Amino acid sequence: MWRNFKDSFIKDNPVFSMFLGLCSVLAISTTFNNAVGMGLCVTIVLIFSNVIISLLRKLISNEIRIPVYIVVIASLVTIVEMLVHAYAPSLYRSLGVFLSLVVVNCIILGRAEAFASKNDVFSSAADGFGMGMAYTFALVLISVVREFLANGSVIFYDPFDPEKVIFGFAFESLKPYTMPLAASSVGAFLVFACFAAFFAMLKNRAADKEKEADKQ
Amino acid sequence: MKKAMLSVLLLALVAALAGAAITYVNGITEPVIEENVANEERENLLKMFPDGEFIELDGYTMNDCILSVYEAKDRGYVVKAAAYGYNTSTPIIVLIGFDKDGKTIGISALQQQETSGYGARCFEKIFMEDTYVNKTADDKIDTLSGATRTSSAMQKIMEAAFEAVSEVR
Amino acid sequence: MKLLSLALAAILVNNVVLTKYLGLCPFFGVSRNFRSAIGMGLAVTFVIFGASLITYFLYYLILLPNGMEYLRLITFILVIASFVQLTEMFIKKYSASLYKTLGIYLPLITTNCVVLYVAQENITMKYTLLETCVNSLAVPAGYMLVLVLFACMRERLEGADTPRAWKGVPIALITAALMAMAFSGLAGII
Amino acid sequence: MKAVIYVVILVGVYALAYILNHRTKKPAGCENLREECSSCHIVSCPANAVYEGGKDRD
Repeated sequence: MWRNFKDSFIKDNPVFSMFLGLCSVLAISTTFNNAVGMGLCVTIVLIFSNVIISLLRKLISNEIRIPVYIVVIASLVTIVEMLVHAYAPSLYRSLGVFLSLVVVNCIILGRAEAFASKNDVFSSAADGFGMGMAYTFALVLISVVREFLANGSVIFYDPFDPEKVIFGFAFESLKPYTMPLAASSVGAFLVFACFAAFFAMLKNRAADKEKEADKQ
Repeated sequence: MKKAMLSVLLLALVAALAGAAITYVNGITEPVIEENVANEERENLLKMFPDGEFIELDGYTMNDCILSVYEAKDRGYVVKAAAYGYNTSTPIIVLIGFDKDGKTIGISALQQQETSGYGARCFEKIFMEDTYVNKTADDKIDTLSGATRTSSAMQKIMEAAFEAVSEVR
Repeated sequence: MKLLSLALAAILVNNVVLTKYLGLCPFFGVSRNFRSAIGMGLAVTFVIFGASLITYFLYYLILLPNGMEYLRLITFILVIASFVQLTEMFIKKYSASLYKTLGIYLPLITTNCVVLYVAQENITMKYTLLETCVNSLAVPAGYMLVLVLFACMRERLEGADTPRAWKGVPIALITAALMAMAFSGLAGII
Repeated sequence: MKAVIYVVILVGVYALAYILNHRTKKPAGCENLREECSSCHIVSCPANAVYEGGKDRD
């Protein structure tokens, strides 16, 4: 169980190695707070959609499986969007249009098609959770780097009432050396490129090791 | 042929369930959202005139800058206005407080995402205090070098606000 | 005059890929060569224009009067998806040559963030019908412009000897970053 | 209540378009139209690896 969990985090992390859901990753990762909020929303939608789709998998005929997936995912996202709009308004304002763009997030439709439509309910839910956490992990990783570069501090405040700061660290001495570029779109592409290259390097190294092992 | 019928029926059922679920959740969240917006509005107004009661007025000519005008009972007026500065995707929304004879007594930016270090300097306390506060309709509002796009948007907002207040008074 | 500045802004200044990170999933996948970039661009332009007009009318004629704004997201998705299916069907029936260039990209567009973004933006920015048409043509035009520029650069990139880890998408991201920098220089024109 | 009918009609239109589209045969000569874009894993794109394996499913 741990083996495939580590795999989905590092080796075939949906964001870094399969480049799914890029639209929201780059846009949302300006602050750590947004990243965690978005990650949770995607994870919730992913788990529920996987569960519902794996429940229906025997009934849906092959002809209409994509329409059913789209309807299920769209209604789940609408419901999550409404709940966030009502109970976490500050998170809703900072995520903005990207909360409703989760519907076309390639990860959710991808997992529904590739995994949920073939496995039983429990493993689909676990897979949804795993993929969601991998997505959040990638998002948080990038957002910590970008927020730190952009304003020298990372703060995480409670989404339900923005004043209460849960934890945060700031390096006052670094404040004059912040790079606002990191928060802009240029910075997003650069930081993501470095992470993607880093993970590609990890993958290449693992592949080379396997090749050596086979040669012996 | 039967299988096709079954799947179409199932799809209709899924659609119906989806529609019902959304409507149900909307039933719960709609009032909460409205209430949030309402008391957020009140909070901003109270920041301008502590414990004044506000009535919304609409005696002013509509223009795309002014969002709403409130009158604080025999204490003055509050104008909520918006314009696009440098950032053309998120507008600047500002709340301006006027006393009874149309002099600005306070200003607060509700929403602005101008570029930090340039446009955002318009919204620093000191700059806002001396350029926008206790000005009357005929004073000239000056702009801030290095933040021309943002300060000219603010100029547009101030002119529209003065005009609206003069009409309402 | 306002329409021209709206169109110019949508194409150059707030370019949907470089400043709003939308449509990246297919952007890195498809823009391998020039011809496929043009094919993708045309397909996206057609779908966005058609779908956002339909969603505009559906929203203002059915959703608003009956007070069902909360259904806007599911309407957008379903309209875009069915529009894509219908266009694919027509192209299949009537012109084999067009299907050769566009056929592969049409199903891809249903999961494209740009289409949904434009439909949503037309409503949140409260555009009039004319502005919606202009916006629905300008944004995909900007998308296509960046896609085609990127495809040309990508062909040169294949030749360059980038380090092994950076091959493929990472180096494409760096190129996109440089393009974003170039496009942000245009910010002051409107 | 109106919402439910509205959604059902909308989904019906989409399903109809979906089925109609899958019933119309591809024009001659471009059955195996395949674009070698390998890096994105969008599942609904027919060029995706998922379709390779699941050829019989469709």
